[in-house]
Amino acid sequence: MSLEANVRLTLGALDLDIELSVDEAEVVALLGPNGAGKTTLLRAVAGLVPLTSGYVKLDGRVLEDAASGKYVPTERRSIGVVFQDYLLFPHLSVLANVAFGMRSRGMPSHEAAEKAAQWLDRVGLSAYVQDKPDALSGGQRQRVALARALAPDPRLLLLDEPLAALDVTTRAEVRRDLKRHLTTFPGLRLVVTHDPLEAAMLADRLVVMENGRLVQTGTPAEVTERPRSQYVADLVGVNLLRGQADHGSVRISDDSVIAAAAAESGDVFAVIHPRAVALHLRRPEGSPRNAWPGRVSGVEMLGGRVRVRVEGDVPLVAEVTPAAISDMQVAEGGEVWVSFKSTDVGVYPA
Amino acid sequence: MSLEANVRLTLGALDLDIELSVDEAEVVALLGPNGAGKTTLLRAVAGLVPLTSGYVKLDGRVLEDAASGKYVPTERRSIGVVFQDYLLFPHLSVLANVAFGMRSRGMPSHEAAEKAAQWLDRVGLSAYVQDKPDALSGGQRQRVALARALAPDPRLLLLDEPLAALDVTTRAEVRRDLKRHLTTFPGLRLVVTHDPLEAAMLADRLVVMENGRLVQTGTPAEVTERPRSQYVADLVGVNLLRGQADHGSVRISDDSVIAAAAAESGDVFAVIHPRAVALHLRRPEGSPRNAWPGRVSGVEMLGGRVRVRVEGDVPLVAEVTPAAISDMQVAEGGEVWVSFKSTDVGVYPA
Amino acid sequence: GSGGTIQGSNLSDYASVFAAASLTDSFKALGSAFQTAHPGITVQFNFAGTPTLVTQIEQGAAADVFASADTTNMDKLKADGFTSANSQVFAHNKLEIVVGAGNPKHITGLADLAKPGVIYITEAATVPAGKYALQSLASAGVKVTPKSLETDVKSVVSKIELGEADAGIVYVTDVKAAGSTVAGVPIPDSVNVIATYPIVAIKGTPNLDVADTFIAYVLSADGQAMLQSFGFLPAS
Amino acid sequence: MRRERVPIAVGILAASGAAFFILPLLGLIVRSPWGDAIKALTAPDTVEALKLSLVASLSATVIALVFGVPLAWVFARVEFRGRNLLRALTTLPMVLPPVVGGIALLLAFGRRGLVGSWLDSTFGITLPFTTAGVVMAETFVAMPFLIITVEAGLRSMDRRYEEAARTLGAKRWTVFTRVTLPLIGPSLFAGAVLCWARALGEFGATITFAGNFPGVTQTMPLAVYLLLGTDHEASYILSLVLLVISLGVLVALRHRWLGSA
Amino acid sequence: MRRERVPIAVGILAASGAAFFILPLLGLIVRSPWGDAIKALTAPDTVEALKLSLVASLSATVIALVFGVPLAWVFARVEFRGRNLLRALTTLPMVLPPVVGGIALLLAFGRRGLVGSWLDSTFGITLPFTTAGVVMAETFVAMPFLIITVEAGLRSMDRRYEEAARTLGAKRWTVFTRVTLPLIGPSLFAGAVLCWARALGEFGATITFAGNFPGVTQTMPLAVYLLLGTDHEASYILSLVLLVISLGVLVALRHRWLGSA
Ligand SMILES: Nc1ncnc2c1ncn2[C@@H]1O[C@H](COP(=O)(O)OP(=O)(O)OP(=O)(O)O)[C@@H](O)[C@H]1O
Ligand SMILES: Nc1ncnc2c1ncn2[C@@H]1O[C@H](COP(=O)(O)OP(=O)(O)OP(=O)(O)O)[C@@H](O)[C@H]1O
Ligand SMILES: [Mg+2]
Ligand SMILES: [Mg+2]
Repeated sequence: MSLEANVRLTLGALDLDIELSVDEAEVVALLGPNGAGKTTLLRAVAGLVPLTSGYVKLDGRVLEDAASGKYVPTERRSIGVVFQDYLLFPHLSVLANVAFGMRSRGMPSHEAAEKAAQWLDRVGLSAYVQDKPDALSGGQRQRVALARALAPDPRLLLLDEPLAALDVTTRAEVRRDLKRHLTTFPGLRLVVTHDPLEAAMLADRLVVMENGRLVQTGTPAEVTERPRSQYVADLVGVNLLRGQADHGSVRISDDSVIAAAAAESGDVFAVIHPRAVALHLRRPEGSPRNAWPGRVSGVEMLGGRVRVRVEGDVPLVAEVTPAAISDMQVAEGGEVWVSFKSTDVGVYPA
Repeated sequence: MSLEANVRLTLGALDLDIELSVDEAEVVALLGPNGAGKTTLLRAVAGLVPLTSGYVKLDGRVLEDAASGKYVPTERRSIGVVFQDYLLFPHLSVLANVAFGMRSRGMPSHEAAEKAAQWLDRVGLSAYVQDKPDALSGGQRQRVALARALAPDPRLLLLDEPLAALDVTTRAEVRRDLKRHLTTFPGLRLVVTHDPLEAAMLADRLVVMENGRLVQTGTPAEVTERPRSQYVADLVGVNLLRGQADHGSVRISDDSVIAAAAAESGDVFAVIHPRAVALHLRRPEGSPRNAWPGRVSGVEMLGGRVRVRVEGDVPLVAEVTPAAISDMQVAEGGEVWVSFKSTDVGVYPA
Repeated sequence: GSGGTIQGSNLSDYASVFAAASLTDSFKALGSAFQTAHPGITVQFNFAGTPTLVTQIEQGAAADVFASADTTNMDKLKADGFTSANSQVFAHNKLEIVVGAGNPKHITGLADLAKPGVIYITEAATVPAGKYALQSLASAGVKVTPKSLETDVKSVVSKIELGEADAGIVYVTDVKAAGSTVAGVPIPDSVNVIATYPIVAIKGTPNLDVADTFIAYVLSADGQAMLQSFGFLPAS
Repeated sequence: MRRERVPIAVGILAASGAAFFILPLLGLIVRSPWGDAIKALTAPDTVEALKLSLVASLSATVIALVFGVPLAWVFARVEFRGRNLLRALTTLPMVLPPVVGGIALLLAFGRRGLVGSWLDSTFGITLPFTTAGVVMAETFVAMPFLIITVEAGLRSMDRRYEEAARTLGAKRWTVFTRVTLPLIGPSLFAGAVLCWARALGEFGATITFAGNFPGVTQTMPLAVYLLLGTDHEASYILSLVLLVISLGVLVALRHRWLGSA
Repeated sequence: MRRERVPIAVGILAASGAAFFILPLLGLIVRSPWGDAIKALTAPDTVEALKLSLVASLSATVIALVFGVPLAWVFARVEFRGRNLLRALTTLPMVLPPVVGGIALLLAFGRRGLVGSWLDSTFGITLPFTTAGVVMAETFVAMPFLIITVEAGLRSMDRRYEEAARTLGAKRWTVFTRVTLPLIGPSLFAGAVLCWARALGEFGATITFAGNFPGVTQTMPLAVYLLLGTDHEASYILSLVLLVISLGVLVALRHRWLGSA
């Protein structure tokens, strides 16, 4: 029992071509930069935007198939969607919003109201049933949107950046609730986000897309450890290089080769954690086999550590303690040496 | 030479009453949750919303004084504002946007265009001078907004969540540039944000406001180490308790007292870093003087560590390794003991 | 009333009269007098410009009687086959110069219309009154350029009343209807034009007998007297 | 918000513009024979005309809503060949001199008209010269206002609310009635008010298509017109009555149909 | 977007609504004497009337822009006592039967009018019976369309752009011309098109205020009306000309004044 989608379509500048499957056992997070096509993919699954080719299948039933022209309209797909900015109906009370799906599917009004009230109770909003959505705070609205999507018992739950509209503090709290609801929801679950932390917290599997294409999929740990694109490496905060591996070395460009304690060969990615990169005022002596000079192009505080970008043969980010920085008097534009051990280089096939 | 503002006004549900000063030597960040009144305070300084009482002074010159009725209109204040969603004029080219301020202040058209082109060069957008803003990406728009605000050489630069509209990856890059421009800008600088990391990275001094009031001000390090409100504690990610200190103990409530290695007495805040809180399946033995049982109410992955919320006499968050969690089989609803050393409790007057 | 129509209904105690707008007041008065004389019979009036009435009738309006302000439109209706019999003339009218109350520009005759400083307006030549005015001026040998060619007599009178124009040529009845707000300067019969008002029953009406009764009343002594009280000239 | 200060040039132009509307009205008020007001207003013809005007203009508004809202929806939402043309066609009654509009109506719906002859022979229905004809003429002239306003409202509404409703299982008709219509409420309201106001003042198409029968088709504007020839000062009073009624409705409702006070 | 499917009820209602506009037009086309078309169209009076109509309606639109935009701005932005009343007053020409509107104009700007008598005695200017009078009558009737549309545009625009301009040092007039006006461009355009269309079809106020003289004050609607009395089929042709011109402009521009295709 699963969602299987193969979506190909063009919309404005976006050229979407991606295969996606969601199993019952997992929460899948769709991750990608602005404009990657995450929302569009969700809309295609919901039947709100037509496929050029491909199909969407839910539990083996074909919802849409470009080849045969079959199309089950959105309102007859068993889906629940939480939209990025919620799209609560501004003219309806919170209760009527949550009851809307059940009413639309033909449930008698008092029964729908009763079930809606139960849902609102479950998300802790019993006190607000009669309010209009715009009287609620962001976090409360998010909960109403979730209750509204869940109330008609959909088979597939789609969430588009469910926390993006919240501020940092509310977000943590709502995220906990959301996690709980996702865990207990008995159907298929797909969450869009562009925050890697959020993705890692909510999902069992990440699907990373860029420019309408899949670039990587795997558990949060797999993706974090073995990023396969600059975008993912940036998200995770590591240095990612690409080159040709050959007997313990990786050739990054014509001029630069790094030493890596790995047996891989051929096209590879090499990942180096900024914490493993050391800074020196002079050429370092001793064990590090990788060392070269560069110019500091940025210094940033980040949660008690300092990130230093160094431009050189191979641009790298190093993460050091504030004490080290003030000892070394590192400043933008200054000359430094970077070094890292070959054992700190993770290498895996590209 | 500085900005001094004492702003009191009511707008809808917001009751703003705050004193703010910005010195030449510092970048000040205004931090607070949604609806705290940050934007409104900025607008009051810009003269876009009238004061009920109080004043705004720039370099000693009174821009507005509710008591005397003096009011210098916005267009005659020497300010540059970067708005949250930039508000680039959609009908003007990027060049005309940047030239707008100089043209408005009477500079001849060719001269303004020339200076605007220089500014666009400085922010790396020479290739886009003739484009309309909506052809630019979020990060590029942010740079245009900055160039537009800086081009007329304002005395005071106000930035309202300058990075909020950007996605995670772009944000890091734009933040670096912004940091550089803020550092080199020769006037007064005030940045609104609700992201504590951003605030810490961009500013020398934080001003934290909630519900229209000042709750704390200080360097990022001071604020991080000694949060003075639950909001700040949440932002920083520490446990904050409030109570009466008395000879090495802090009474949190009638039932609970924690031991703290501190000489303070009277009304105090006590801060405990989650990393200092240990979890046990049974009552711990040995040195920790603070230990009590509780029930796990939440488990969250956060950047390679696991945060566990424990409800008990004193609710606490503990941060432990994933390995510890799987060893202990901690799950939501499970019973655990929490403990921390009295030396890990930071105590300071409330 | 007497039945005998196909519908055989009470429609036969009713008639609908399409009358030129310049007949508004006089026909309203006629109508009440007629209903007093024939209790149980209702006449209903539809007043509009004569050409509009013709269009309406030709487009199938349920008209029983048509009272026209000129013979041209009547002839057209007849030629198109909408009249039940030959039309009968029920009134005449003649032209008069209309000037502001108190005759501020001292207009004494058609020749004065050409005086410098007099704003003269008239009806367009496609409107009967306008056509007659042109004829009258021609026979008096007066050449004058109007400031405006109004679409109906009413707007000429309005503009004189409001002082926008100094003089115009309209029917005697219009001057009379406007009361003291304007004054009339007679045009000698030698150069005047007599307007003719024909009336007819519409072909195929189920209310033909009421229609005929009404037409007869208009032509009766009572009817004629009533019309003359509004300034119309007798039919014969 | 800080109180807005008016640039001088704008203030002068706006004041002249306002004067342009106020002066003619003042003219009417000053020249009206207020002594005879009661008599003019209580004349049975006047009362009947007023009643008819209200009934007909309200009916025209209702009909315009019933047909105009779907039409606006189709214009805003469905792409088809000739949409621009059809859309422009529905605004033509605004351009057509109303008398010509009335004739066009006769040519179509008169007893000898394209459709009217069939209506007459098949159902025995004739529309001209009936109160129904008045309503029809007023609808013809006033409905474009409703269509334009509602279409603009539909185009500017956030369609994603409709999508949200569909993901919740709402069929098209439910979406239309329970989401679309409530969301364009202000435009709908504005369109209806404009439509009603235009219908109330309709003259040319009405007199041509429906005639001028007191109690049946004689609305206030027709009554005013007839009075112009004889007692034109009394006609000013009737015009002012018409004005005051619509002024009242517009003032009472305008802050609602403009969206804010 | 997925192609919109039309709910059946909506489709039927919309089609009936459209038929209501198309049938009268068809009636006009069918009954026109196409054989005489060339003759009717090339008659010197017709050509002159057409020229005058275009000149006057365009002038009216320009004047309406000059005065109406500031007025709309004041209505949208400045709070003052009586704003609702004044605003309703400016929409009255939409309600007033045009002939009454013309009379009201005479009472204000005629030779004996409130302002007109002063204009006459002081400057020797009289407006009735002049082309300027035509423009004035058309402006009076058509300007409310512009005011309403522009005010709605001003209210729905994001005012923070104006604030952004002020923080950049722009004075009020600069803000108005360089930011406000360009941003409400579509509304301005829509308002102008509606205003022009209404002015083009204006009849009642024009004949009453400006009279009817070929080449000076006789616009197309007046020519059409007069022809109705003699050669009413030729008048259909002239109406159709009027229609085709406005249809052309509306079709060509409507996608722009509605914001999207
Ligand atoms: N209706 C449309 N018309 C034209 N182009 C569109 C449309 N919808 C989407 N696009 C194009 O698709 C791109 C991707 O849009 P989409 O909203 O799917 O991205 P996303 O990954 O959800 O981004 P975000 O993180 O900003 O929400 C847009 O940048 C735009 O170029
Ligand atoms: N024009 C207004 N009318 C009524 N209330 C207003 C207005 N502007 C602001 N407020 C009130 O002031 C509150 C604070 O607004 P403000 O935008 O200053 O907050 P903020 O700190 O900038 O929040 P955010 O982080 O969401 O930008 C709002 O929640 C609202 O209640
Ligand atoms: Mg998206
Ligand atoms: Mg804000």
